[in-house]
Amino acid sequence: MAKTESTLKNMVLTLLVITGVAGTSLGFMFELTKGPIEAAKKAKQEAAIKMVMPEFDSLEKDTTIANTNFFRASSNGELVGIAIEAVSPKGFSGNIKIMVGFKPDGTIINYQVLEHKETPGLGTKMADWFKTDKGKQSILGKHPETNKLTVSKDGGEVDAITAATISSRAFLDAVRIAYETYNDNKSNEPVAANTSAEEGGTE
Amino acid sequence: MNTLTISPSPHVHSGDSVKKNMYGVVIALLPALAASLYYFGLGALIVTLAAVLSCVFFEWAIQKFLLKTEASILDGSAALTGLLLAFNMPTNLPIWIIIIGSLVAIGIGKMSFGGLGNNIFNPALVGRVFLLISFPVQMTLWPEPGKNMTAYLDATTGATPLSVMKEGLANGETVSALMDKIPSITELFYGNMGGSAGEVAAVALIIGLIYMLIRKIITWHIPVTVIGTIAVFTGILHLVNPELYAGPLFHLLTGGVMLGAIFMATDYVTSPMSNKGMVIFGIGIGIITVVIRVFGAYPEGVSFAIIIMNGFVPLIDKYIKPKRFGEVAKTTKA
Amino acid sequence: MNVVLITIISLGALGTLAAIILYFVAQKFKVFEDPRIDQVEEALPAANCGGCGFPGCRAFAEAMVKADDISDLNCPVGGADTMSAAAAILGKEVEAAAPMVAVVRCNGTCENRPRITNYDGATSCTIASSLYGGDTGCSYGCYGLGECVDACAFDAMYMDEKTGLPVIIEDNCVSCGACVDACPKNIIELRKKGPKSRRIYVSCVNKDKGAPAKKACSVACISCKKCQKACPFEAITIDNNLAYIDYEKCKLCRKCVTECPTNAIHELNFPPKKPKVEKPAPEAAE
Amino acid sequence: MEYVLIVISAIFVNNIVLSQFLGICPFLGVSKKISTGIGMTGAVTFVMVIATIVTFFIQKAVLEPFGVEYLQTITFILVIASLVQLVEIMLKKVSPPLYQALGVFLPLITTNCAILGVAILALGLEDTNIVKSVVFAISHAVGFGLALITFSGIREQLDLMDIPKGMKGTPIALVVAGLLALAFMGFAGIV
Amino acid sequence: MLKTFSLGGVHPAENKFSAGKKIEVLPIPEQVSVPIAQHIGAPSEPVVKKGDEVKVGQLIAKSTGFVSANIHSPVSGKVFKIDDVLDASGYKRKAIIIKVEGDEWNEDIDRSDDLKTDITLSGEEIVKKVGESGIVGLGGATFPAQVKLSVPPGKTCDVLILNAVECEPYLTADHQLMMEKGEEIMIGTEILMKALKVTKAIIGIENNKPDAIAHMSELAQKHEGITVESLKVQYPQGGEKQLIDACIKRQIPSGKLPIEVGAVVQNVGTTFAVYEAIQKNKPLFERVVTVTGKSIEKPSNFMARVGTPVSNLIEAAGGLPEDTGKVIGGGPMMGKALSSIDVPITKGSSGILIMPEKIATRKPVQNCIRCSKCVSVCPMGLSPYLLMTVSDKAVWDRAEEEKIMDCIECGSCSYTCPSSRPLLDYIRLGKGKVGQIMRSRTK
Amino acid sequence: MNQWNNFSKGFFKENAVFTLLLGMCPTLGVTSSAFDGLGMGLATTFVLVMANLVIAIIKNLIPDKVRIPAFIVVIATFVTIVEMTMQAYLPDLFESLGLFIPLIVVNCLVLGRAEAFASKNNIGSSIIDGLGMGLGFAMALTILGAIREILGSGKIFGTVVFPEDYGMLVFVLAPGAFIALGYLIAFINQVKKEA
Ligand SMILES: Cc1cc2nc3c(=O)[nH]c(=O)nc-3n(C[C@H](O)[C@H](O)[C@H](O)COP(=O)(O)O)c2cc1C
Ligand SMILES: Cc1cc2nc3c(=O)[nH]c(=O)nc-3n(C[C@H](O)[C@H](O)[C@H](O)COP(=O)(O)O)c2cc1C
Ligand SMILES: Cc1cc2nc3c(=O)[nH]c(=O)nc-3n(C[C@H](O)[C@H](O)[C@H](O)COP(=O)(O)O)c2cc1C
Ligand SMILES: Cc1cc2nc3c(=O)[nH]c(=O)nc-3n(C[C@H](O)[C@H](O)[C@H](O)CO)c2cc1C
Ligand code: SF4
Ligand code: SF4
Ligand code: SF4
Ligand code: SF4
Ligand code: FES
Repeated sequence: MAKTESTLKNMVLTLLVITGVAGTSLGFMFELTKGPIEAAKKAKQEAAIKMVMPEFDSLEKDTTIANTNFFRASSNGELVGIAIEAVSPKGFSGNIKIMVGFKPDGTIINYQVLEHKETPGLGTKMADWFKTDKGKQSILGKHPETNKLTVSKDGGEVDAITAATISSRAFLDAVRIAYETYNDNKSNEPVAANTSAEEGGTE
Repeated sequence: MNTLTISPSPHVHSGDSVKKNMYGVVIALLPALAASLYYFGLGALIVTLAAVLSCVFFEWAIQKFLLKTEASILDGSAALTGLLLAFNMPTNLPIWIIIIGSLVAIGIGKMSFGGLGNNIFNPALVGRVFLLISFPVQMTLWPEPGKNMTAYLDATTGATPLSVMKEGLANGETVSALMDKIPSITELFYGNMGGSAGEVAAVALIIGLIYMLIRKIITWHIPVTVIGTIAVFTGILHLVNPELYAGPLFHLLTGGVMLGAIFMATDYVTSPMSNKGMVIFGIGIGIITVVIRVFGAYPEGVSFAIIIMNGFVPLIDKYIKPKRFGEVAKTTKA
Repeated sequence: MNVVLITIISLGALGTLAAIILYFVAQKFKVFEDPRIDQVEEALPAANCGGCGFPGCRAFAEAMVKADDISDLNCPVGGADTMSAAAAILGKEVEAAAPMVAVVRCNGTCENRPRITNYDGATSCTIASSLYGGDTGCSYGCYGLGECVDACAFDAMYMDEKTGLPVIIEDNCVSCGACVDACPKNIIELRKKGPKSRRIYVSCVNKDKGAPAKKACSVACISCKKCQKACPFEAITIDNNLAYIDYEKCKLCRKCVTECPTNAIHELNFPPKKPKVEKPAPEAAE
Repeated sequence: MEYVLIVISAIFVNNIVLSQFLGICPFLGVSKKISTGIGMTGAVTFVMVIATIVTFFIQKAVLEPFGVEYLQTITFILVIASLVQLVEIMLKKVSPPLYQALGVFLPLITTNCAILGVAILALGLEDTNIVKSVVFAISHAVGFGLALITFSGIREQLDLMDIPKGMKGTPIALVVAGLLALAFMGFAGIV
Repeated sequence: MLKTFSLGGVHPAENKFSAGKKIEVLPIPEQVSVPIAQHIGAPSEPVVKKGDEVKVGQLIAKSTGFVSANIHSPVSGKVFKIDDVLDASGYKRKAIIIKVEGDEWNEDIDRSDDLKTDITLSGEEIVKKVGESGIVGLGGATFPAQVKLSVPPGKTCDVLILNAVECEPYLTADHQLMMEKGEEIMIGTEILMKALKVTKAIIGIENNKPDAIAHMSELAQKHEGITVESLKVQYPQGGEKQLIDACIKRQIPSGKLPIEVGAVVQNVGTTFAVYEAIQKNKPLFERVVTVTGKSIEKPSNFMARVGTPVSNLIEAAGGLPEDTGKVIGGGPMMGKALSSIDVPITKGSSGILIMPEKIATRKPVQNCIRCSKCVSVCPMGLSPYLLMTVSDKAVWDRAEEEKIMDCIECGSCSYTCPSSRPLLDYIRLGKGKVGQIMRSRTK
Repeated sequence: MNQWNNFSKGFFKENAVFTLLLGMCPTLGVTSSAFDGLGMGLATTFVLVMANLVIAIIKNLIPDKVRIPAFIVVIATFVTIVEMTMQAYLPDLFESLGLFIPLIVVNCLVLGRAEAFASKNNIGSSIIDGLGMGLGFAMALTILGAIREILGSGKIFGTVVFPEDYGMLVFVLAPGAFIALGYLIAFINQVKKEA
């Protein structure tokens, strides 16, 4: 079994061929998976939106607002909810990104944690904690204007996740940001046409 | 004629023994135990007993069934580990958690390395830190001193001065305002505050220190450097901004500084061998403690500081040697 | 298609670049290292025991590659197979070294050698030997503290609790000589494994004269010279009041064994002796 | 200040070995002696910094402009592999003593996750630029070194002790690594 | 504050039972066996043969090198044989065995008790005479004295230090010698000063011998250049390096000799022997030996002839007690356990210590708990726990790095260790191996 | 070589994790649950098999000097394929495995097998070796993941075994990974010795 020798020609040729083949197959693979990847991403966002909104038949993304995703959902032409993505940098280890759904009057419908790097078992509990109707944990159905949505340690009316006050603060901070965004932009009304959920979902 | 015994010199021994040292430390801890019973009552008793008994049991069981070596539980080191573990836990900790802590301390922290003398990290602190991270909720609920002396699990809970300080500062309050929310310095000195079983009463711990120094169980190097470093470091921070950083007295008298500096950093097995090494070790503990307390997520950093420095002990021992005889003159190496 | 094209081009370019750079650098910075060292090392048993006299297998491999004549080099652990394999790599020849095995030349069991003092120091023969000659009247014999056993990396030794003497497990012994070096009393010797692993040796190292030797230990060599006279092959020499059997000369006839009045001469792996039947045959061929 | 935070974070808080699980193989493999630990640290630092610089430019000059970021893995690893080999060949010739010291570690580095990991993570920094990436890489290398050298110190000491038979070798090393990681968790939250 | 050495040290119970006991002259035994290796260095060469008649003080074995010593007959009688006998080393070694007949001394020995104060010999002659008289260090190391007195070229000596510390517990030989032969020691000191060409001599005495300090200080006033230094009771104050450190605050560098710092140390017993050799022409064949122990009937100090069996001394002190577990030649810290009480006394025997069985056996060894007590007591600033471990695991290069060769084998570490670890046993083992390695390297 | 041995050695005798200590980063990094461990293990197996296959085919065509770069390109290609596929069809798993997917490239196990086995053996053996090694690796990761999951959060493959409050959080975090693996290896060594 004669091995190919390490001459310049051989070396270059080998690597060229290998990289070439690799490139070709990767390129095609990329083309192939491009669609599904996008779809998966979109599906995830949609799932989040659906989660934090009541039933709706049309969804529209407000592209006028910079730096965030802002969706209006309506049912039968009537605005039923607003979903807003918000990020707080105050997490225990990095940013916390959530999506909060508001009723048109500002009451919190539901939320979904999108991205975070909090400690498993501690900060990660926020995914359910603030939805659980136990003690003063839940923020669902609360209104940031009338309810003081900070942790009880800081004088608010929400129980922090045990042993994860920092994450809880950050989470509530993100809720606050979401609400402010809502406040600043809810007047941008009216919304219009029957854009379908599929179309409005992404850029 | 008698059969003569032959052995190399020396033919006499000081009579010092492992047991004497270990029980010496236990005796030195008695004032702190008394203080703990005084402040926390039943809970302190239960926690201490549970920890000591389970540590001794695990040591015995592991030696007997896993390592199949002769059991050496009578030397007192396992009991001491149990006692110190108990002193590092809130007095309303459920017993099953204490048992896990003891298993970790003895099983992972000590016996995995081959038992007494071989471990790299302080077993009691391994146990405590393991619990702290595993059960952050239970490990940070502190019974209030002097209240519900007969209650165990359902004692009223309060905060430790350190967590009050940490929380308060995080919320932008000032040190002077917060100092009013915690007991006075004298009360801190006598131990009237929330905290782990054995750490609260500085005065009792200092009595223990004096006892151990007199009996020559330990030397001054580690306790003094740890306490000194913390005092100096927090003193400097306090001078820089008295409203953002609490003063040295506050830091020395709260939390586990005294317990750690006197009883845990001094653990023979996990501290350096040379005096110079001990000084470096002590300074390291002091600095890390303050860094964690002031800048980190945890209100308290002594335990972490000690086990972090435990990790550096082999390096310290390798590079920092005791002063050698004739070294001064040996500048020109032959 | 665009992406695919870019992919191919950028990857290809990178690959080519890497190849070219690697080629030129390799050309410019060429260093020669004998690849045979690696090969030889691979052929060795990797026990790193030092039995060959070199600090570890790699050093031995280097020495083999460098040496012109490898006849004095031997890896006792691997034995002849390994050596010929290694030699084959180098295209050299080896003479098969005779297989050896360790023997303990002391039979001073508790029964044979009454204890007169009581040792209470650290468990180390070397330490004991710096103090005194031993617990018994014989200052040449084994201390029974097992330094040799600790030295053996091949589990070929153990201390016999009853006799207080080390025992060699023949099958495990690779004749590395670690025990020989470890024993402060030079009690252990590497001897040729005779045919069928048979051997005869004087199991005593006492250099005292007959009377004190016998007094100290009932199975001591008392240098009575009977064995020397009995040996038809002049394999036995007596020096310093001690008989020694040269294993090169010994033909395993076993004449000396019966001669020895103190049973100091041991035989190993012979079939049980039929009572009183003398075999004149010099070779114990069976 | 930002740089200080990067440094502290990389060395203590998010130590690459003890909390990010990168470069574990060399951490376990070449930590039996302090001297080899130091050698490995040197080699890793060297390659990590160079690799981070080169991959930074590849990312910014090739992958991003052409929109083929998905080739990150393959291009980076190709660069690292070639780089390591390059360094090895050159070192052998240029500085044999240094090669003696570092050489044996070099081939191990190709498959050291820490190098590729840091190269990729460096691009994830906020407002990343080349200086920041280099600082990032150096700090991670120091963090790697800190963990490795401390660990090898401990292992050297363990060598002189009588560890129970079942725990000897890898098991006890892993437990020590675990306890070290436990200790380092104390730094959590500093940045 | 009393002077003492700068690092480490311990304070074992002193137990000086034989203190104040007058030196008794031990009856001459029926037979003596005089080993030919009684000193550090090459064994001597016998110059008599079986059947020869010898007188007390007659040369019977000749020095065989620079570091070696003459041996003189301690008795008069007939050489019975030259054979291997068990000696204090625990091995059979060559010895000259003499059957005693009468007590006839060489004529040129001055047996009177008169004090001879003027030193007639020159420095060089003194050194030569010391050599001829077979004088070795009586402090325990038995190093030939004339070697120490011959200051090597290029070095200078500016102070003589007399080692009268007797820091070993139990032993009182030097103490008693000072009390009874103080004047002679003073003159011996002057002789040594003359030989070394120094003008200063310091006598270092531990503070647990106040009578000796007072006595010697008084005598010293009459002798120019001699001072007495009272030292803290701390073992190993008598170690040469420690003593120099304590008295003149100079530390001998690692691997160097006292002369490096301009000092020579001699034991008081040696000094007395020098006096007798120079002024009375009497070679070294007898010495003061303490026989002591907790349960011995009559702890005593004897003037005994070299070669006398240890059993004779024990008999004279009331016999071997029932509970004897160990017989030690020397003190409890550095002495050597004897494997038989029939071994002969040699020039280096400063004491015979009988230990009851109960304290003679060691406690079981436990793991090192890294208490660092051994480190803090080591007078040489070593790390005994580590030295033991590396010796046990045979990591010789590390042992050398950790300066195992600096260990003076004082035993403070083993004495202190709460885990009863045999530290010094293993350190000795390591020293042996490392010494071998180092020697093979220089070859 | 006996193909069954060749296949089975990866599970026990030469298990990458338990005895060879290869691929430790993913072993520790992504085993906070049994499912993640399994996913990672299978992804690695795929890469391992494919890489072994391709390398066994082209081994003789590659000059020595570019051997490593060439091998690594092959491996990286498959890794990227896995990465994209997973992103498209298993986005959740992709997210929780995070950085460790691209890092399969540098998993010493993959390159190690390529170097040590595939570059010396024929195609069939190489595939079987890859499969055995990969599945052994997956098995190890799953076991470790299961242990950590159950100790850390009282679940196994997401099924609750005991309430989460009784779980020891450490086992989900970095230190627990090391410790659990340490004792697992000690245990396996013991079993092996007795076997
Ligand atoms: C390893 C580690 C992980 C942690 N993770 C979190 C976290 O995810 N979220 C959080 O708020 N705090 C986290 N903490 C911080 C502590 O749990 C801290 O005690 C707590 O945030 C504040 O205490 P409290 O909530 O009991 O008031 C973590 C600490 C450590 C050491
Ligand atoms: C630990 C130790 C303790 C010693 N103690 C004494 C002692 O108490 N008295 C003494 O004369 N020599 C003692 N020596 C011996 C001295 O170091 C030194 O050898 C002696 O004083 C030199 O004098 P010499 O040659 O006249 O014996 C001791 C040695 C050591 C190592
Ligand atoms: C090989 C050797 C050479 C020595 N040379 C000299 C010397 O030249 N001058 C000197 O004063 N002492 C010399 N000594 C004696 C030592 O300094 C020391 O007194 C002797 O070893 C006994 O001391 P000790 O009882 O403290 O161990 C020498 C010792 C040895 C072992
Ligand atoms: C002064 C002193 C302090 C000790 N401190 C501790 C300690 O903090 N934690 C512990 O587990 N054991 C401690 N011990 C006991 C003992 O050293 C410990 O069990 C060993 O670490 C186990 O190998 C201490 C012992 C002494 C003498
Ligand atoms: S018995 Fe001796 S020669 Fe044989 S293997 Fe063991 S150490 Fe080597
Ligand atoms: S043969 Fe030698 S080494 Fe072995 S036990 Fe006997 S004396 Fe010790
Ligand atoms: S015997 Fe050696 S190591 Fe021990 S204390 Fe004395 S000088 Fe130090
Ligand atoms: S005195 Fe004993 S237990 Fe203490 S450190 Fe030294 S050897 Fe270890
Ligand atoms: S898998 Fe080996 S270094 Fe990460």
